[in-house]
Amino acid sequence: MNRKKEAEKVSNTISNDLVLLTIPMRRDMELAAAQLASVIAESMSFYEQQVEEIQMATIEACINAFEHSKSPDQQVFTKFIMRSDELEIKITDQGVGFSHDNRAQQRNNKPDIHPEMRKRGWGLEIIHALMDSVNISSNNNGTTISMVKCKNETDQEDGQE
Amino acid sequence: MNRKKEAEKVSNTISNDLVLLTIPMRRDMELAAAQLASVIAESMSFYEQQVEEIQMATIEACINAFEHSKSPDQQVFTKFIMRSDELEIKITDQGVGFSHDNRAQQRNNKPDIHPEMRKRGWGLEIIHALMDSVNISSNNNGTTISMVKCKNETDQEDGQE
Amino acid sequence: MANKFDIQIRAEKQYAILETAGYLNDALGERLSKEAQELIEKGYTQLVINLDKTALINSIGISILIEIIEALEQRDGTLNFCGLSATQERTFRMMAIAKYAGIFPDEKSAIANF
Amino acid sequence: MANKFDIQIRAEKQYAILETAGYLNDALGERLSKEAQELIEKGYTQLVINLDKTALINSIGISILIEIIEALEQRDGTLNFCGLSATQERTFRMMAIAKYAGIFPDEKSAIANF
Ligand SMILES: Nc1ncnc2c1ncn2[C@@H]1O[C@H](COP(=O)(O)OP(=O)(O)O)[C@@H](O)[C@H]1O
Ligand SMILES: Nc1ncnc2c1ncn2[C@@H]1O[C@H](COP(=O)(O)OP(=O)(O)O)[C@@H](O)[C@H]1O
Repeated sequence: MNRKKEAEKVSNTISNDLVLLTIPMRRDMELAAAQLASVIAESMSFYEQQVEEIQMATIEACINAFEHSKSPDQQVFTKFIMRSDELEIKITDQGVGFSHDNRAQQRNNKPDIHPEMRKRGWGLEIIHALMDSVNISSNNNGTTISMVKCKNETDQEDGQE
Repeated sequence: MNRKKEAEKVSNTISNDLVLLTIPMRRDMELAAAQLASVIAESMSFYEQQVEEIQMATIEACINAFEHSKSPDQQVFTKFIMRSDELEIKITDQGVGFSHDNRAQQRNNKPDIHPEMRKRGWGLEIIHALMDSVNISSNNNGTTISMVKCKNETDQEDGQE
Repeated sequence: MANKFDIQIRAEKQYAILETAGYLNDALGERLSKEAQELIEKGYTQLVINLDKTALINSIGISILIEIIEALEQRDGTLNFCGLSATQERTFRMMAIAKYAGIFPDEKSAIANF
Repeated sequence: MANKFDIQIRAEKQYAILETAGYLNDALGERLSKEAQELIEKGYTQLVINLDKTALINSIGISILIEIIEALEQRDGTLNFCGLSATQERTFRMMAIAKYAGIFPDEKSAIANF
């Protein structure tokens, strides 16, 4: 009925279960994604601790895009997909991408005194630890990290408050 | 450089000053818009009270779209435009629209005992009161309410904490 | 957290306090109204609604607060609000709620001014 | 509010407490590091960092906390954390921070265990 308007916006294939966010790579904008993730997770009745885990993983995925993607459009696109039993968050940049081999070396940080307590290179590990399944697809057109948090993850139950 | 991906997403005319949000018309999703507005306003160093005013106006604009728009795609599109001295928030639905004349009658609410303390029909007035400038454009393709909050609104200064 | 909500009730001899937590929308408003109605039926005519832990509120939630004010008026009762943020108080005044209900900074003053 | 941040310092005779509020990112981390460095230069070797009012933290902020641990180690000092959320504590343990710094529920126990 209103094709022109639709063309200007996001296509109307979007369902009742989807939230889309576009943020600029700019100070504090990872908090925008994290706070949005928090409202969505709360509205799905995730436990408080799960909400915090989702927020922290979202922050790490966003700052990776900010820090490493070198994306020319300087934007991060986030898709929140609400399912009955899980929340999927897909965070995309249109940057240079990476593979396991070409990950950046530690930048000019102070040297690590205790190798096991290294200072950088934790972001992806944190995301893997806090979310239930993580999938990264990256090539020289950009990176998408897809992270899923399940509502009834069994090894979490004793950790709930 | 990556046209296919770009076509799937929002066009790359978007600048460093823009945040885009698409939410479904679904319980609590107005909070998603309001919390996002709050993070953005805080990152722009608005006062705490101004942040609250922005949140409340955002909620009212969203629930108007939820309640009244009858939008077939059941979505609300929000654009946050960050300027040095102000934040503009544009909230759009692709619903039936309205004009001053064809506003809905009070629905089946309990009758108002004190006419000055009527129960419904306050949303737009609240938005006008809390924001510095408000512009509504509405036709049968939908409604966009554009609301601007200035950082140095003079009649606010004594109200700050 | 913004959308976790709750109501605490403390009923004293002469008055009762209803304290909300979380977003005051239609859902929390309806629950609050039901609790207030039960207190009114038990004979309470002096109620305090403490919104200190309610950071966000919408106009549908406020419309239900007005219903509570009206219900109390029919029993010659009084509703006093406390714990409002500056923006909430401003909105309540705009909507003429301040004419038909009390607005006080805290529970102590809300109770002292029935 | 998530991105309002602040550091409170309480320096006692034997130890000092640094209490953060708000998002612990690079900016708040750098400020914290500067404050800790100043205390170390004044001779303090027992520091507590209280994260109770810091709901969110990122890995860049944590990397700066590790720098503070390392700086204290060079003076044979100790850093004890308190007020961590469950997720923060889990992350700190994963990053081996729990091996080189203390993690305690509150300031009292953090101070008692230098
Ligand atoms: N979105 C991204 N775009 C490009 N490279 C990335 C992206 N995310 C991660 N990387 C690469 O993976 C490496 C490891 O990331 P991470 O585990 O988060 O640690 P850190 O950010 O501290 O280096 C980064 O240093 C970078 O080389
Ligand atoms: N997005 C919208 N789409 C269609 N109609 C709208 C929209 N926003 C407002 N309206 C119309 O304007 C009227 C007044 O809105 P408002 O002042 O928010 O009060 P209320 O929502 O309580 O009716 C609504 O009843 C409706 O008829």
